[in-house]
Amino acid sequence: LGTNAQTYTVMIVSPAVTTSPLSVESLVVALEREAQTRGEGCGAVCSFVGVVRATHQGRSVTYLEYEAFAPLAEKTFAQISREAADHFGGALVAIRHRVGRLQIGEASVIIAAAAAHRAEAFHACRYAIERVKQIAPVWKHEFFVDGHAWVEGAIADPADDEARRVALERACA
Amino acid sequence: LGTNAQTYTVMIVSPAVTTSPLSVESLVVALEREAQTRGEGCGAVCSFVGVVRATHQGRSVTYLEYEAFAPLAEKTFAQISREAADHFGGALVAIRHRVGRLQIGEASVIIAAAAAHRAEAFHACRYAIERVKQIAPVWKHEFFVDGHAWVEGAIADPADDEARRVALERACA
Amino acid sequence: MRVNVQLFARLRELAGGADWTCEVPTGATVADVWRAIAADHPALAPFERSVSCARNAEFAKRTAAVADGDDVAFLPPVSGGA
Amino acid sequence: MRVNVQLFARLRELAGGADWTCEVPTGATVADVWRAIAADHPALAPFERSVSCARNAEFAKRTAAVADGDDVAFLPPVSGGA
Repeated sequence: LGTNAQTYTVMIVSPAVTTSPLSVESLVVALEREAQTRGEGCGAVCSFVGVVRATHQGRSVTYLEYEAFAPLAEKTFAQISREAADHFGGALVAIRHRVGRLQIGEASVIIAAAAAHRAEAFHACRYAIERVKQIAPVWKHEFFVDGHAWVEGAIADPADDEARRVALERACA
Repeated sequence: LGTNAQTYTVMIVSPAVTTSPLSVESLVVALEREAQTRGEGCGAVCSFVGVVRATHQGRSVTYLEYEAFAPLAEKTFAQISREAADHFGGALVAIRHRVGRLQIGEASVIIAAAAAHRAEAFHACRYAIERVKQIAPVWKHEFFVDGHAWVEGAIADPADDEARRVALERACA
Repeated sequence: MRVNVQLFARLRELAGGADWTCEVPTGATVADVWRAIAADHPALAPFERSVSCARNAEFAKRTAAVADGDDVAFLPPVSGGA
Repeated sequence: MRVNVQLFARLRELAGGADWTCEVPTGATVADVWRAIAADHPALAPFERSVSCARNAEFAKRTAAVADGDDVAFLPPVSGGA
């Protein structure tokens, strides 16, 4: 299917890690165009937007800062896209993560997945966000009225087959 | 949760059935804003875009026309949004369907679902597209180089509990 | 009494138009309206088992009563959403 | 030999900076680089078991060998994507 080359074409439209506001429309349009260059194009695009919430574990959040190891994050997103294509019929997946200061209600991450059929598009998109949470070198720093805290989640290990199995299970259930 | 009133507020941003091109961004932004007016806002928005494909069952499609019974379609979309909210933790769901002539690669339907957590957002969005296919009074007319054909799928019956069960099963599996 | 009948998609094409009126007796149901319009347009008959019905832009059962001036719509199997 | 060390997020804060250099013997591994930077910055020690590692902007196992001039990065548990 030449999925890697196609994913790369999508990747160059905009940087995968950026301080600029994220646009789901431009990502969806880029994926649709890319899919058109393949044989019959995609019939379904599923997208996900992660939005900064006003509270975390009951504490009121003033704003957030995200930090990333950008060159590794870009490679990690490309790997996740390849995994999703392998699992879900060549689905085309693009991932963008914002860094820097974000206000409540702003998008921190957007993912779009294009596939011939809707089941693959939904599964590929969900799989991708699960994998981003597991292995992307990105950190969330929460600022409250009375302090701040780094959020520490998963120990990133892209080679961990068990984590990948969990992501697949969540994508398909 | 007052879900009905909130769904209505989203509905009035743009008509649910329209001859104009559909924008996933504006729907996602409208949902996010709406969610902000609730307590803690949404943390996840899942969206779906159905795209006109170049082929159908091996035949090459030149263009499509969609027809809808618009006043009933709007009520049906509102019912689907209420069902999704009931099943998936008050998720906020908006549905738009385009009618008239569509070219290959254009969006025929877009759905956005906002929820506190990503599982609910994905499930509510998938549930909504399954229900649209089951019960929305919308018809696809395919035009080929050498003829045309109406597509006839499900017999629309909003009160059919078995159809609703199938949609739930697909949303959650 | 007289009811307005709306046909969509392939039903509209088969009948040669979207909007019709039918005379039905007082106490008639949606099913009676279907029989009247199908009598006027025999090409509709094959949809007898697959048609969905609406009364005044709400889904309706075939057993629902209709009133003078009602809008009764008949819908072939649907195919939106993709 | 000398390697460049990059620290992120809470590790960066605990060490008081993102970019460091460490002297390690020829044949050293990523784990040896960690021990060197943690010796310089004892506040990093609690991350011994939870840190992920990269060499030249690729994920690396702790047993991976490093070469003179390599960039070695240490990553606390991640929290992107939401």
